[in-house]
Amino acid sequence: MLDTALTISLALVCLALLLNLFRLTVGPDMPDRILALDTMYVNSIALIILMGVWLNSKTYFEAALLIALLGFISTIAVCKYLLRGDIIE
Amino acid sequence: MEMLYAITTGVLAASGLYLMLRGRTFPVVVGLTLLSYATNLFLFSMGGLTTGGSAIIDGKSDYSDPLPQALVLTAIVIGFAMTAFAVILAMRARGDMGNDHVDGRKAEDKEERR
Amino acid sequence: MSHLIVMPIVLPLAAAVALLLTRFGNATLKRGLGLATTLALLVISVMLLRQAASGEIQYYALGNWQPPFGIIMVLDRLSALMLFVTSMLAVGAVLFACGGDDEKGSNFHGLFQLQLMGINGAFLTGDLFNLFVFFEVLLLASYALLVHGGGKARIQSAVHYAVLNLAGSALFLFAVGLLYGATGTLNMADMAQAVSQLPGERQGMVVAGALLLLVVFGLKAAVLPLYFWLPRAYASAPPPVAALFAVMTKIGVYAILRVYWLVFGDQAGPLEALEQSWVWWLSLGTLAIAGVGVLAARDLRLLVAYLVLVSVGTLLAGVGMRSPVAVSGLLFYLVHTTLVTGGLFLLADMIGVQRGKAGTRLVRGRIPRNATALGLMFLIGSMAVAGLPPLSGALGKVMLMNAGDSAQRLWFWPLLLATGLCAIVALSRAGSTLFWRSQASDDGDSLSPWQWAGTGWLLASSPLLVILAGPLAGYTEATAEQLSDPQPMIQAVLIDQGDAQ
Amino acid sequence: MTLLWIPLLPLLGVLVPALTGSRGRPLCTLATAVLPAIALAMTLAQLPALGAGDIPRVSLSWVPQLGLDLAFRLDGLSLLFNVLILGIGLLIILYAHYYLDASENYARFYAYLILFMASMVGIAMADNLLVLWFFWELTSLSSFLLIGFWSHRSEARKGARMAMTVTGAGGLALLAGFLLLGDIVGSLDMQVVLESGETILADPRYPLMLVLVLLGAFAKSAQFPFHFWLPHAMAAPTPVSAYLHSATMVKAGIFLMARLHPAIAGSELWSAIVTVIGIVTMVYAAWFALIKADLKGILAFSTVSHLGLITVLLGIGSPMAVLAALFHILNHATFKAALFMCSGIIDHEAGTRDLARLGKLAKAMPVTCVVMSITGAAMAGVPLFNGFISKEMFFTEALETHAFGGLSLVLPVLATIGGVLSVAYSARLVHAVFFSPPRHAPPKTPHEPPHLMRAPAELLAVLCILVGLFPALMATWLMAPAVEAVLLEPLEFHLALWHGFNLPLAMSAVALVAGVITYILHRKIRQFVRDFPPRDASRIFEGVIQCIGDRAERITECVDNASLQRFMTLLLTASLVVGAIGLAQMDTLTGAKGNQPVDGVLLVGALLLVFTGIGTAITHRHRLISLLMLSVVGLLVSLTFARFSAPDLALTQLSVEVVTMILLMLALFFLPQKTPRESTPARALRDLVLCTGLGGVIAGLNYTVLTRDTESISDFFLDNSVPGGGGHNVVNVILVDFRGFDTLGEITVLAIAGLAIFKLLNRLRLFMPHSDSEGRIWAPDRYPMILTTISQTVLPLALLVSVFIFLRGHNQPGGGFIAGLITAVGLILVYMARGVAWTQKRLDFPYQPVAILGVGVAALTGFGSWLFGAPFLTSSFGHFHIPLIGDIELATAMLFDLGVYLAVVGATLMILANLGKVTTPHRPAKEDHDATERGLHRTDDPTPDGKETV
Amino acid sequence: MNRRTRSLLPTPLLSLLLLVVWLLLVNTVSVGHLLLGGFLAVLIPWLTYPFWDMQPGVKKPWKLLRFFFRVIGDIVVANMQVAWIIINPWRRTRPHFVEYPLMLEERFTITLLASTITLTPGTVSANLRMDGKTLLIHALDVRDEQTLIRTIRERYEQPLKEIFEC
Amino acid sequence: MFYVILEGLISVLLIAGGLFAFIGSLGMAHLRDFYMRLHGPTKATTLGMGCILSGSMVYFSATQEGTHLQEMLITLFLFITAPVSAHMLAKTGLHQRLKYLDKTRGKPLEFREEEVGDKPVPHPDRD
Ligand code: NA
Ligand code: NA
Repeated sequence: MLDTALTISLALVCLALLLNLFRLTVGPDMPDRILALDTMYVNSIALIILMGVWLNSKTYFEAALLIALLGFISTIAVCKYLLRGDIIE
Repeated sequence: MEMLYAITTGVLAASGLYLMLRGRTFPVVVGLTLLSYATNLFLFSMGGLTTGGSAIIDGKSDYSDPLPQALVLTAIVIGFAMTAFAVILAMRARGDMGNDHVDGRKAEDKEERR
Repeated sequence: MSHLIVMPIVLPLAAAVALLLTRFGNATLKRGLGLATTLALLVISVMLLRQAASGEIQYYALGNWQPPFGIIMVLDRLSALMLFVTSMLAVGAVLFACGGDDEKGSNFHGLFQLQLMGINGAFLTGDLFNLFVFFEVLLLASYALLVHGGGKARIQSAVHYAVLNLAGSALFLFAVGLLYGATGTLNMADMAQAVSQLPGERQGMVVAGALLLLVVFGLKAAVLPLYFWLPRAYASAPPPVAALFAVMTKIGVYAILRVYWLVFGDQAGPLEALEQSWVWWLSLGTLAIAGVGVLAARDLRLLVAYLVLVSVGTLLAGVGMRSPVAVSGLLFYLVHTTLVTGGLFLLADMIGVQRGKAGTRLVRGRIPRNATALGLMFLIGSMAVAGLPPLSGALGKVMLMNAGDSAQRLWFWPLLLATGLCAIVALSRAGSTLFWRSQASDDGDSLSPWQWAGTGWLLASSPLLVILAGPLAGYTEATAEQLSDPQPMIQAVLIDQGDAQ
Repeated sequence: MTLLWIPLLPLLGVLVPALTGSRGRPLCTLATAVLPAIALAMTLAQLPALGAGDIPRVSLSWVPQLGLDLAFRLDGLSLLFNVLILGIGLLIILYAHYYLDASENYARFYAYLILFMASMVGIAMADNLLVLWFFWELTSLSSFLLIGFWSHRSEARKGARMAMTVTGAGGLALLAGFLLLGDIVGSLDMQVVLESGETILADPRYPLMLVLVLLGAFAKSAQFPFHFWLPHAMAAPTPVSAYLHSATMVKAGIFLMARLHPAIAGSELWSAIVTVIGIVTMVYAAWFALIKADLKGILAFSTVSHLGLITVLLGIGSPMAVLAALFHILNHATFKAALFMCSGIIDHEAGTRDLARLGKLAKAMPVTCVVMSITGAAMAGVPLFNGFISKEMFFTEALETHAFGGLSLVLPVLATIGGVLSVAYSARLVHAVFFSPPRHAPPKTPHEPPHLMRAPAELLAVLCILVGLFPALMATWLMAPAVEAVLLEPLEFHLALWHGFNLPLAMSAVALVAGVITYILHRKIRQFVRDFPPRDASRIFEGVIQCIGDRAERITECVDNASLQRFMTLLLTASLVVGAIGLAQMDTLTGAKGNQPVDGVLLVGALLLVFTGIGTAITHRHRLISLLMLSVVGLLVSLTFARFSAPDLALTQLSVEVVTMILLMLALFFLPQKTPRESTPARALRDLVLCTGLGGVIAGLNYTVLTRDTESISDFFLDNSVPGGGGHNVVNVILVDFRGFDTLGEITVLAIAGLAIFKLLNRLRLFMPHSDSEGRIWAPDRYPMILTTISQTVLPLALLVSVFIFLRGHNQPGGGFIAGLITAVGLILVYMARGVAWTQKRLDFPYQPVAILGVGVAALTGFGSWLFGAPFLTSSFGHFHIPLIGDIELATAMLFDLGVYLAVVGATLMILANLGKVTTPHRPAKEDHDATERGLHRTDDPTPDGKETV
Repeated sequence: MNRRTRSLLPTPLLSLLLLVVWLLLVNTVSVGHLLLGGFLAVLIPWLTYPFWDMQPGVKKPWKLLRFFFRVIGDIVVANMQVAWIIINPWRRTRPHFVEYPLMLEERFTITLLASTITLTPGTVSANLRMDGKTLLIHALDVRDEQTLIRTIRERYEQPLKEIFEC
Repeated sequence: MFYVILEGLISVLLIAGGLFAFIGSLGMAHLRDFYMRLHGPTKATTLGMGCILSGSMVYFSATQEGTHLQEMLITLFLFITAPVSAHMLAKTGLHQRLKYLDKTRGKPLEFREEEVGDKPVPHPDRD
């Protein structure tokens, strides 16, 4: 049961990632792409956590933590870039 | 899986190299970064592709090869340093030359002087 | 265990840390520290040279992890010689820099020491990946030093130099990866052994890895299709940096010698000498194109840069001959050309400074104020670099001409002699333009005694090399012999395989 | 050992003028003359030994590997040349003392002259082929300096360079010839070479060797077709012409042919080449001597002609011919040196050397007139003067040789023609200067020069007569050993003025009569010649050199077009080729291990990677989009690392990726936002093919490795990580312990990057758009409130996570590097949210020391192990039990990792914060539109004088 | 900026958060980690203290707890609504830009409110005006602007004001 | 039995998480304007994360010794950061004056001409 659930969940997250890719590619505007990127970060966390469950390993927890922390900063940076050009001013 | 991995590495390398052949500094730097991703993937895979075998000693028997990982770590850091230098150099070049062509050319005389 | 072997790396590192801990600071103090460290390096390299001259191959296991598992620094005759050349060159460059070039930008002395650390590390390491790391250290330091003082030409040439070398670094990693994937080791001696037992199905991997490495080393050495970064980078670098750069191409030459004579030596079976024909033909091409470049150069610094390229072609031709006699000759020539071209870069700057607006461009200008002394130095440097007797270039050239079989001579001699003639034509033209075809004038910046000392130090090495030619040739001959038999190296490094610490 | 001093003394003598130059000319002259005089005396002192049949030799080992010994000999040939070189040299010094103007740098002149003298002595005495070559090239160099002595004159510079080029090229050919010769013989030792004549002639490489050696000799001795440089060398001061270009240097080539005569002469090839070249030179040059209007020009061409004569004799090669050759060397040196000196005196006193402006000087300069008449007669081969005897011998040999079989008459006829011309130009020389009226007045009123200036020429003239009258008495002592040295055996001969009525005498008579007639008719001849204006060799030479230079420049420009794209293409092509070669050697791509099955997640991951990777390339003209794509690639690469059991890599890649993004965006702000479309479709296609090829090769290689099992050294690390390194995370233990040295290098690289970037940013002023690329003015909200608020929460959390990641790195994924990046990113967030000024006020310390300190700490850990007698970077660790807290493990590797942490934090912030600072204080409130349109706005231009510091 | 002296525990709430986070990170509650976590919970705020604006103290901790759980509940409900809107092919959305006049004054609480709004009922706080007086909200599906404002005011802003600003 | 329930719980959490993550991305992919697309990821995805993380917590607590609450941290981080990302994105969208559906009611200041300030000037990079 767990395996099936895991597979379904993984499949859904993968689909989500593909949808993100779609939005990243077609835009149409920069904020759309950034949004796609940001969502991709979050979906990656899901992917990593699911992988941890799949492998029964907690080795990947930090990676997820880091994405949660750093993905946001990345998004902020691009937004700041579009808003002000100079991201550190 | 190995085939898929190799193709991915090759595609990343090819994309990076294509960018490195462009005539403006920024795409070159981006290409450089992309190429170093490919390099890292390549170097990493020299120890084989292992699933669920992090080289953290905990009584398991099947570990991935830790040496390429350590090498890639070093390579990532060095790659970062180099990218940083390259992109700032690109900035400086633009500041000094007034354009961002890799050869410091004016935008007017297009590159047909190959 | 003697820590002397690792000193050429850690001493400049320590000095650099001390120099860089404050961004600004007492210039005199920094100069003193930089100079003292460089001189200490010279002393150390002489001591190492004497150790290596005994013929024993020693290694230093970092972290006390024995090879092939840990990283080792290997001291043999070749590495000792390269260290010596580097420190000789560095002394001249630092002396010169103290004349004021170090103050034209930030952190000169610290970066210079880091560059030395990288160079020395590249010469000492016995580990392929560690070689990559030191390549990066020396490259990044060289990028930083190249842009020292700023200016359009420097920045522009730095863009080319850096981007090409960055691509080269990526290729290096591919090559190291392949070789590790095929042989399962990174220690070069161990790799040599692994290559000797290589299953046939892995041969292609090793060939690809080895030849990719050749591309990388060829890029550093500036061999024919990959040399393009060199002329402008050398011509635009700040003088002490350009002088130090004289050894940069030699690192490529060294790396080719090291890797291919050890890993692809006579124990490598079908893979033995797989670089040879490539190096040989490309070196000849380099020689030809460099000769043309020498004739074409309309600027003294560019001229010297192309002369460096000539020396690269000559050295690599020696590598391509792949015989101990040739290696002996090329090492002699290497010592000579490194020091002399280094000195010429410094001299070119001194001349340029005194010629005012004309700079180093080979056009009518005013005669340098110190024309007699500068002219004498120019004469010595030109003779040496063009291979005119009785200076060291002639000896080196003759040694290389003596090497090689008749088929090789058929190509090598005419090319070498023709480029020699190109050099004579170009240098006599340059000299007559700079010192004769100009108006005398009393103004022009005065030169610092440091600059005289640095240039003099390097140019004086040429006559000195002539006087000491016998011992030096004896050393290089022994070096070539040591290099041509990889077994002692393999045995020395891999005595107690299996258990570390 | 005394032998060694003979070449060495003049060599040391180079310093004498330099040292005494400031003490006045007389002293300097005297001092300069001392050492050569001693050397001459020492040379002569060897006569008895020579007479006894000895050949004094001395040899010092120099470069045994090369067969190069510092070896000298003094046989008869050397003696003859030494006497000429040193003897005439001394006379020239005396002459030059008067010749040079007061304003001229006589010390330098003397130094050059002595350098030349020393190198000539070296050539004459060299007992090793390489030593000979060394001195040979040294003569080229010193002659370059001497010819260019009046460097302000264009013709002097050109002449010097031409001489240098021609003789230098000859010297290089000679070197090749010598090395070949040494190879044939197996030694560079002169004696061995001389005794190996048969071996040499039999060797298949002989012809090549001979041609190379003769090239050298001909170039130096100005033989046709290399004769052209010599007349232009006359731009030199006359003492130089007298010395180098008549008496000595040009004889070096002759000397060489004589020296190697036993070894390389004696073949048909030798006679053919040498004789033909010699005779052609002789006649050709004599013709030009006749039609030249410049005093020194005439002498120069006559010199070439006489050298041709000697060459012919050496080509004939019979013992008597050799004797004649050597004797003519001596005679020519005496009369030609004197003639040059006279022409110098005339030039000096009359202010011109142009024959048209000279004339009727006999009254004003009677002594000079006499001297010149005597020596001119010697040159013409008038009986009673020395030139007559050797010329007579030449005619004899020309008649007796059978070198050309059926054409054997050609040689005597040409020899006679040469003689005719020789008489004609000699007559012209003397008559035109001293007796016929000038067409234009000379610039100065001529009078006799100081007595001592005349003395050398007078002495030489006397010698001409004495030798001419008593040849046996005057010259046998020199000639006998010299001939023996060349022939390697003594020759019985008797030098005599009178040989009876014979054919040679008739030829001489014909030459004399016809020569005088020719002179009388020479105006017509010159008129005739003037219709074919002679081309100036120097102009042709310069033209050729210029043309070669231009051609070289064009080739260089064409090859090296300063285009990075081309260089990169070449680099990549080279890689493609070698990679493909390797790949082609694989029998099968798929190895024994084969493929593991693919799952959907992998497929999607690969799809995303491929898509975004290609996307990055495709969208590169829209830089920000490309950057976003790149960011996704980075994310997916770290996911890949995680997927394949490399959590440390995943963490590192993630943090580096974010920092890289920020960095690239910081930089992108100052760069154009879009890339213009510049690549032609063909170009893009070419690049595409190249990249696809290389990518394919990389993929192929990757695949071959992946599908094979490898025995690697990794097991050692897995086994020893815990017992030896005290850590469970093997990757981390490798980084900080097993291969800690790599890591030390790596953080050094990072620190250097920081320093380099600091350099690059220093005083960098860049255009700052006040609107984005779509023309939107930037949002007014610099520091969005919500962002600022959140940043102050995130920073402590980031720091906490850093500590966590750092502390566990040794046993679990993590470590100093990642921790450092997290800290840095946390601070960067604050920079982004609150700006540089605000942050800097609260974080008031420079980052450079932090980065350097990190490197220092890591290095110190390394040095620390020295205290325990262990190698650099040897780690140690221990478990400590603390009550309440439990077991904790402390390892020196952690200290090392701390260094890494500090270096990373310092370097990253150094890079990013410095970059952030570039604009901040100078950001203009609003750009002016002009600047915007120019596309460039600098708040202050970098100073043009290069004082801009980086 | 140095209105407060650097006390040992300048921001107790943050320190507590850090301690909890630390224990969660190491996933152990041992004495050693309590000590280490405690040390870090003191050290890090002390180090980052200059980066803090005035931080409002929590006046009513239990109210905070209640607020917290209410928000959690709202998140679940609201997210399900949004999910439904997304997947419902016959959806009828009524997007709306709403200017929300802020009552709160502290930066910290405003941020909390903005975040809460984003996480809960079909709204995203799109822009906080620079004067800090109005918040622009984009709502996915609202019938009436005033209702939305009132809901937010009552459900989130009022409690926040009570917890932190009174 | 307990484990079956536990397994069921984990399965439900994981699937729900996957579903919400998917729906969030779906919304981002197919909603009609940027401001609407913004809602998907900020809401559904965050909730999805919560579900998956809870599932993971339960899973590890069940299979490995000890309780595993680490995943709460990720949730916490996401709850802290996601609104800020969304806020910044929205700000950016407003700044770029991205089009919104015509039926959207309310016209924020950002879209009113008089608020935009200076007339846009051509950027030098603009072709
Ligand atoms: Na680690
Ligand atoms: Na900035």
